[in-house]
Amino acid sequence: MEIIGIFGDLDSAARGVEGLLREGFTEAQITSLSSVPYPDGVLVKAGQRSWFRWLTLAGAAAGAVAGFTLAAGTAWLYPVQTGDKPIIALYPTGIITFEVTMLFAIIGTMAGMFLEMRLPPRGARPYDPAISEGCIGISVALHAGGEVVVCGEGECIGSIASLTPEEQRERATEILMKAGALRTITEQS
Amino acid sequence: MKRRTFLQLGGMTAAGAALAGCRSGNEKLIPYLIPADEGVTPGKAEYYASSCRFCPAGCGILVRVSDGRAKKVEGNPAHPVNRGKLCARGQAILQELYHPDRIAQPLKRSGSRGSGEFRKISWDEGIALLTEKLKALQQEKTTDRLALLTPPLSGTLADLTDRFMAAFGSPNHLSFELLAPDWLRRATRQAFGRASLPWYDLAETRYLLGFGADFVEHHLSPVQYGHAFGRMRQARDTVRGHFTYVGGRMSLTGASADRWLPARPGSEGTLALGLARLILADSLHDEQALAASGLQREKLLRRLAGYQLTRVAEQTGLPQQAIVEVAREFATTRPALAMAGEAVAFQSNGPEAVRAVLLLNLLAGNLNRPGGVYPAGGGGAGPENSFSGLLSLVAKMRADRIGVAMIQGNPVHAIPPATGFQEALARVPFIVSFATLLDDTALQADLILPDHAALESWGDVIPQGSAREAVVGLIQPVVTPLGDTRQIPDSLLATAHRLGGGMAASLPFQSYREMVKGAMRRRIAPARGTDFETAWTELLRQGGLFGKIGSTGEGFRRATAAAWPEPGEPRFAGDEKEYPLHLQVFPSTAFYDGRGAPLPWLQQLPDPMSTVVWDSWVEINPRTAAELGISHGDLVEVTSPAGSLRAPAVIYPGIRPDMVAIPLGQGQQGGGRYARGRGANPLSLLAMIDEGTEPRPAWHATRVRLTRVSEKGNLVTAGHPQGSYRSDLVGI
Amino acid sequence: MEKMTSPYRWGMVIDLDRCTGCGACVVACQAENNVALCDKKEISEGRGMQWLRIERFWAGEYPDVRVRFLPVLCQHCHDAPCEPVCPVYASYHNPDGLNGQVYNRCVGTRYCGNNCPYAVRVFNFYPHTWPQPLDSQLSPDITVRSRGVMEKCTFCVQRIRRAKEEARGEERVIRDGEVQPACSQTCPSEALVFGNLADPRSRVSRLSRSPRRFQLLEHLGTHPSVYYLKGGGREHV
Amino acid sequence: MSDTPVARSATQLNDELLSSLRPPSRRWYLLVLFLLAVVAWGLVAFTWQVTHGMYVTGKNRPVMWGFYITGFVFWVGLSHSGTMVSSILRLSRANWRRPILRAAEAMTVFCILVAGLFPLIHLGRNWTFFYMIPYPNQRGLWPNFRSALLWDMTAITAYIIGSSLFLYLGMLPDLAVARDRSGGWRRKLYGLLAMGWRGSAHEWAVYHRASTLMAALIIPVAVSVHSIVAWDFAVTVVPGWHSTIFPPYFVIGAILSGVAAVITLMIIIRRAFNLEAYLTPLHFDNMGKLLLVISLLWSYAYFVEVQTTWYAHEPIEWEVFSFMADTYTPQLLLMLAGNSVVPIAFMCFRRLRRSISVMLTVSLLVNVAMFIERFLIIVPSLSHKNMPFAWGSYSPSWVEISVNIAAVAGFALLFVLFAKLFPIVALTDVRELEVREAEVPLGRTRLPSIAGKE
Repeated sequence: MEIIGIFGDLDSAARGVEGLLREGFTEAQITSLSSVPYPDGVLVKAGQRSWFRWLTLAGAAAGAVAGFTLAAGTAWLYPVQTGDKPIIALYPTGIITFEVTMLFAIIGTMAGMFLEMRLPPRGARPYDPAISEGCIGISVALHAGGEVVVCGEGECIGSIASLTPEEQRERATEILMKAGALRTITEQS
Repeated sequence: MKRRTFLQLGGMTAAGAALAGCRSGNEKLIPYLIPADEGVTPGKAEYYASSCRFCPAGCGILVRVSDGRAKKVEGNPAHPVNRGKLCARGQAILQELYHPDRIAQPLKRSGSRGSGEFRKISWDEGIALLTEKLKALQQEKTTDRLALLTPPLSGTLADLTDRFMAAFGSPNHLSFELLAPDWLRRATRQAFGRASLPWYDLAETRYLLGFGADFVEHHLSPVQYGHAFGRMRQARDTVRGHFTYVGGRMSLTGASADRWLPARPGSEGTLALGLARLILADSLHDEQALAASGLQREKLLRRLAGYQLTRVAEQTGLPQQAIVEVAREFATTRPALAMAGEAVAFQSNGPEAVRAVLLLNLLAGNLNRPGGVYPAGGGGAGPENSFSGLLSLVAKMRADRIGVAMIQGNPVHAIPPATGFQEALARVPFIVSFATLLDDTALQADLILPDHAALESWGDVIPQGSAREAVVGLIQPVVTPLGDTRQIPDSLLATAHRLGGGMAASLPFQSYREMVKGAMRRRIAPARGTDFETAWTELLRQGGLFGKIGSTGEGFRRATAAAWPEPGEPRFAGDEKEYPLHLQVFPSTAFYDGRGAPLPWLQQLPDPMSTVVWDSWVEINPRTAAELGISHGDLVEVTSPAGSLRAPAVIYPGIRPDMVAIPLGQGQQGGGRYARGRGANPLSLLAMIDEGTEPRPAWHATRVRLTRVSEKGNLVTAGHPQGSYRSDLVGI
Repeated sequence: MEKMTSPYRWGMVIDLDRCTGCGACVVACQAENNVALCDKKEISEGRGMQWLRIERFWAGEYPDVRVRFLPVLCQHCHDAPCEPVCPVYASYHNPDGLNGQVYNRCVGTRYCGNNCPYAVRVFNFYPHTWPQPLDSQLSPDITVRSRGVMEKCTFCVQRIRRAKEEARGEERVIRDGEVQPACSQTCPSEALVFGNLADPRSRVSRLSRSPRRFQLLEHLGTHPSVYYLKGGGREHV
Repeated sequence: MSDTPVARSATQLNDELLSSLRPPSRRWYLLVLFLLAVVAWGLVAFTWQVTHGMYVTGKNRPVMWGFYITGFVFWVGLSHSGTMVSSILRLSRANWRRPILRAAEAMTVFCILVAGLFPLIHLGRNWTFFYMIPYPNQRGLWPNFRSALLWDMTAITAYIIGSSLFLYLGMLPDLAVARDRSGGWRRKLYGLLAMGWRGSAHEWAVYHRASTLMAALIIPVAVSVHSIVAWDFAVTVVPGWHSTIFPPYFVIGAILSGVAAVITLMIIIRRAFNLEAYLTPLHFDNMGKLLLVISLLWSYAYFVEVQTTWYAHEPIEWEVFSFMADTYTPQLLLMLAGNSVVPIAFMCFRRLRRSISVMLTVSLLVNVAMFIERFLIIVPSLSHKNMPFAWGSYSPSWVEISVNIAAVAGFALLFVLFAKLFPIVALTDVRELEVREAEVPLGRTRLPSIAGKE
C-alpha cells in the first residue's frame, strides 16, 4: 500500500519527508517523485549501490563471443582462399568482434537499466500528472502493519509499524498535509 | 578439412557452370532434356579443318562446332602456313557467317541503283534472269560484253571461272584487288627471273631491313611472318634478329623495329641503292653471290656513282650517320634480309624502288639461303599488272562495251574512284553481285545471287607467297547453310548448265564440291592411285594437302636481262604549295581493304597503333598538329586534288611531319549495320599518276591539305591520350 | 587452416620482344569467352568489356620514337587485392592459383574493380545482347554475364576444366602445352606462353626464369602469375 | 493548478519547450509535402537505375565508385554530430549542451540511416543485397568478413542501434512529461515509450548512471564506424587511398561536418520553434569554439597527408595528386576555404561566433566543403590508378545527383516528422538546469546557486 503527497515546492516537500521520518517511517519507505532530478539527499537518500553495470559487462562478454564466432567461425566453417589472407585473419576478426561487443554492451546497459528501475511496472501505481509540471511527490510505502518494534539494518522501525495500514495511512496523510501537501493520493487496492 | 573445402569450392564453380547452361539458352541445357538430333552430341564440341579465304595468305583453320553451330575459329596446327596461329581477321570470319544482316536469298533490284530497294526472288528466277541476259549477249554475238570481276583467284575456282569465261567467249575476267602483290611478282621476275612471289626466311635471318613491308598487318602472309618474326627475335639462344624499318609512317610492323628510318616518301629506292653503294664501296658485299650472278663490284659502283651518301641523305631526309650504320649492319650481319612492301611499291617510282630493294638481297648473297629469299611455293605465275587490266575494263565499260558485269567482292568501295571505275560501272546495264551483305557493290547491283559464308562453302585455296612449299588448303562447310544461299561457283555452274550448249559441256559438274574433289584427285593421283575416298576424307580431316609437293627445284638467280633499277624522283599528284602534306592510305590491321569493317569484333578491336575503335582517323605528327592548331580528337578535313573527307585527328608521334595517314576500310554506304556510314573512305582522296606512258597504282603519291573543322571529332580510343605517354609509370 | 593443394599453378609468360601488338589475342579472347559486343558509345564511356587489352605506349620524340606494346590481362595474382575485398566471395582464389570470379554470387559492389591495380576487371554496366543470329556463336561452356556483375579474364578456365577431365580420365596430370587459353593459342608470334608454373620443367617456368623477366607493378607485392619478358628496342639487342 | 513559483516556471517551460508538439501548421504540411516530392523523385531515379542498369550513372572503368559512395561517406560523417557533441559534452558536463542534445542525437540516427542506404543503392544488382547479410543460407556460404564492406555493415548496424537507444535513453523523462501533458493517441504512444516512468529518486539515480555509461560506450563505436569507412579506402592499393592517416583524418572530418551540421540545425530549430530563449548566442559561441578546434585539427591532418605525398613524391601517388589539383582546382580551393581558412579565420572572433547569420553561412560552407572533400578523395584516385593506359574520368549523372538530393530531403523529412512527434529540445535537462540555478538571496542581492553535481 502506497501513499503519495503532492507538494508544490521543494521546501514543503522536504518538511513532509522530515515529518514522516520523525513519525517513525524509514528512509527505505520514502521516496520522491519529480520530473527533474534532485541531487541525492535534497529530498530523500536513494544512494544504494547500483548493479545494472554488470549487465553491460555480461553483454560485452556475450558480444565478444558472438562477434568472434561470426567472423572467425563462419570463415572456418566455409574456408575460401582470398588474396593469400589467412582464413581466420587477425585484424578483420578483431574489428568485427569489437563492433559486436560494443553493440551488445549497449543493449545490455539499456536492458540492465530498465531492470534495475523495475520498469515497466507490473500493474498501475499511484501517480499525478502534476509532477510533470514541477510538483514534487513524496511517496511512502506503508508497512503491512501489526508488527512489533524491530531493529535492524542500522535503524529501528518506529512503533508506527505496529499500527494497521489504515492508521498508518491516516498518520502519513496528516503529516503530509501539515507539511503543506496540496493533496494526497492513495493506491487503490 | 581439405576434402570438405574442395567440395564447397566445387559447389561454387558448379553453380557457375550451371548458370552458364541456362544463361546461354538452349545451347547446353535443352539438348539434355530433349533427345538430341542424330549426329549432334550436346555440349560436346567437334573440330572441322578448313581454310581461311579472308586474305590471299590462305591460312588453315580449325572450326569448333558444337550443337551444329560454329563456335570458334582457331588456327590449324598442321597447316604449314600458320602453324595453329590465326590473326584477328581470320577469327572474325565467324561473324561473317552469323552476321545479322546477311542476305538470305537472291534479290532483284526494285528501286533505283543504290537505293537499296530489292525484291526477294527464288534461285530459279535469279539464275533464269542471269541466263536470259547472257543468252541475249550470245544471240547478239557480243559475248565479250560479259565481264567478271573477282579478287585474284587460285585453285579450282580460278579454273572454273577461266573455263566459264572461255566457254562463253569473253576475255573480260578481271581479278583485281587493291592489295594484290602483282607488283612484287613482277619485280621478282624482272630481278630474279622467276615470276613467283618471294618467300622470306624471316625466322632464320639475323638482320631484317624492311622497306615499308608491313607483314604484321597485311603484307603477303601476316600470320606466317608474324610467327617467323617471333622466332627471329627470341627462338635462338644467343641470337636476336635485328630489325630496321624504313618508311615515312611507323606502321604496326615498324613499331616492332629496333631502328626506324622515316625516309621521305618515294625515296626508299634511292636509299636502297645508296646502301648498296656504301656496301660495295667498303666491299662488304658477298663476292661469290655477285660473281655467281655475273656482276662486278667496279661496274656496279660506277652504275651507283649517282648515289653518294650526301645526295641520298639529302633525298631521303635521313641523317648520314644512320644510313652508314644501317649499311654496315646490313652487310656485316649475315644472313641479312631486305623486304619491300606496299608503302614503297605504291609510289610513282614503285617498281624500280622495289627492284632496288631486291638488289640488296643479291648483294647480301642471301638468294635461296637460310635466312634469305626463296621463291614461294605454289603461287607460280600470276597476274603482274591487273591494274592496267582494271583500267582497260573501265575504258570498255565507259565505251558501253560491257553489257553484263558479274562481281565478286566489293570493288565499288575498294577501288579508288580516280580510276573512274565507279562511274564506268554505273553505265553497265546489268550488274550481278554475289555479295553476302548489302555492300556498296551489291547496292549498285541489279541482281544479287548471295554467296555462302566461307564456313558454309566448299573449295580449295593455294596460299599466295605464304609458304616455301606448295600448299593446297581445302575449304569445307562446317555448318549447314543458314539461309537460302549458294556459293559463287555453284551459281556459275547453274548458269552454265542453263545456258546449255558449249557452256554446259565445258563445265560438266553437278556441283562445285565435285569439281574440287576432282581437282584434288588429279593432284594426288601421281602420289597414290588407290582408294581416293579415304585419302579425300583424310585430306578434309587435316585441312588440305601439305608438303606433299616439294617446291619446284630451282631457286632465284639474277635475271641477266634485267633492266637496271633507276628509281627516279618520285612524282606526286597535287602541288606542293597548295597540298603541303603527303598522304598515306594504309590497310588497317582490322579491316584489310575494307572487308573487315562489317564485323563487330574487328570494329571493336582497338587499332594497335592509334587504339581507335569504330571509326576512321587521320594520323598527324604532333609538330604538324601544333602548327595547324589541331589537337587529339579534333575533326579535321583532308583535301586532295581528287576530293576531300572529314575524320577525327589522332596525334601520332610515329609519322613524318610532312605526312598524314588514313586507314582503309571504313566509309561504306552498305555492309550491314556495323559498317554502314561509319568513318570515311580515303580512297576517294587518291589521284591518278601517269608515270611515263603507263598509269601506275601510285596510291601513296597524292598530296593533301589539312584544315581543322571543330573539336567534335567524336573520336574514341581505347588508350588514354595522356596515359599513352606514361610508360614510365608501369616501368616498361 | 591448411591451404588447398594442387599439382598446378597456372601462369603465363608474355614476351614483349615477340609481341607485335597485332591484336589477334584480343579477338580470340572475345570469341572464346562470350565477351559482349560494345558499341562506340559504350566504349567511349570507358565501359568496354574486353578482358584482354594491348596497351600501346609512345616513348621519345620524332624521329627517335618508339612504341611499346603491353598486353594486359588478369594477372591472377597470388596475393590478389581484388579477392579479400569482395563481401560475398564472388572473387576467390582457386587451388590452381587462378583468380576465380563467380558471376552468380557477384552483387556488384565493384570494390574488386577499384582495388585491381591492373584495371583488368570489367563491369557489366549495360545489359548486353547479341542480335540474331550472332548469338549462335555464343559458347555453351561459359555463362553469358548479366548486367550488374563484374567479369574478367579467367585464363579460359573452361578449357582448363576440360583438359583436367581428360587427364583425370587417363589418370595423369595435364601435359605441358596441352591446355592453352585462347589468347596464347592464337598468338602468331608466340609471345604469350601459358603453362603450369608448379612444374619447373614446363616451358612457362623455364621462360619465367629468363633474365629479361619482370612483373607488372611488382612493387605492390601482388605476386602475379603473369611474367613479362622485357623487349622492344636497341637497348635489348 | 498550483501557484508556487517553481511550478509556474516549470509549466511555462514545458509549454514553451513542448510547443513543437502542437498540431502542425499549413506551412509544416507544405514542407512535408515538398520533401516527400523530392524523395519520390529520388525513388524514381533509383528505380530507373534498377530497371536499366548501372550505365545510367556516370561510373565507368576505372572509376567504379562515384557520387553514391561520396554521399555514403558524407552522411556517415554527419552522423557523428550527435554522439560526439552530446556525449562528449555530457561527459565533460558542459551545461550549455542541454538545449541542443536532442536535435544532435536525433540527427545522428537519421544521418546514419540515410548513409546506410547508399551502399545498397550503389550495388550493381541491388536486388541481391541480402547476399551480404550473414545468415545460414542455401547458397552455402557466409559473407566474407575479411572484406571491409562487411566491417562497414557490422559497424553501421551497431551504430544505428546504439545511437537510436542513446536517443531514446535521453528522451525517457521527457516522454513521461509529454505523456502527462497530452491525450489521445499521443498519450498512448508516449505512455508506451515512457515505460511508466515516475521519476522516483531511485529511477533518477539509475538513469544518470546509465546515461553517463551510454555516452562513454557510444563514443568508441562512433570512432570505429568512421575509421572503418576510412579503411574502405585505406586498405586498398589504390594510389591516394592507401594512406595510414585516413582513419583519424576521416574521424576528424566527420566531427567537423557533424559539429557544423549541429550548428545549422540549432539555427533552424531556433527559428522554427522560436526557442531563442533557450538557444542563446552563448551556445553558438561555444559551438563556434568547438568548430574552431576541429577545423584546426582537420587542417593539420590534411596538411600532414599532402605534405608527405609531396615530399615522398612517389610517382603514381604524385600523379594522382597533381591530376586532382589540375582537374579539380576550383573544388579543391573551395574545399580548403570551407574546411580550413574560413572556419578558422571567422571562429577566432567572439562577435562572429555569436552572430547567427555568420554561423549559418560558415556551418553550411563547411558541409559543402566536406562533401567536396569526400569526392576529391574518391574520384581522382580512381581516375588515375596505376595503369596509365587505362586512366579515365568521372562526372555524375542525373540519377546519382537526384538520389543524393533525395537523401538530403529524406533526412530533412525524417527530422521534421520527428520534431513534430517528440520533444525536440531536451526538456528535462533544461529544466534541471533552471532548477539548479534557483536564485538564493545573499545580502541585498540574489545569486544563482548551482546545486550539487550531475
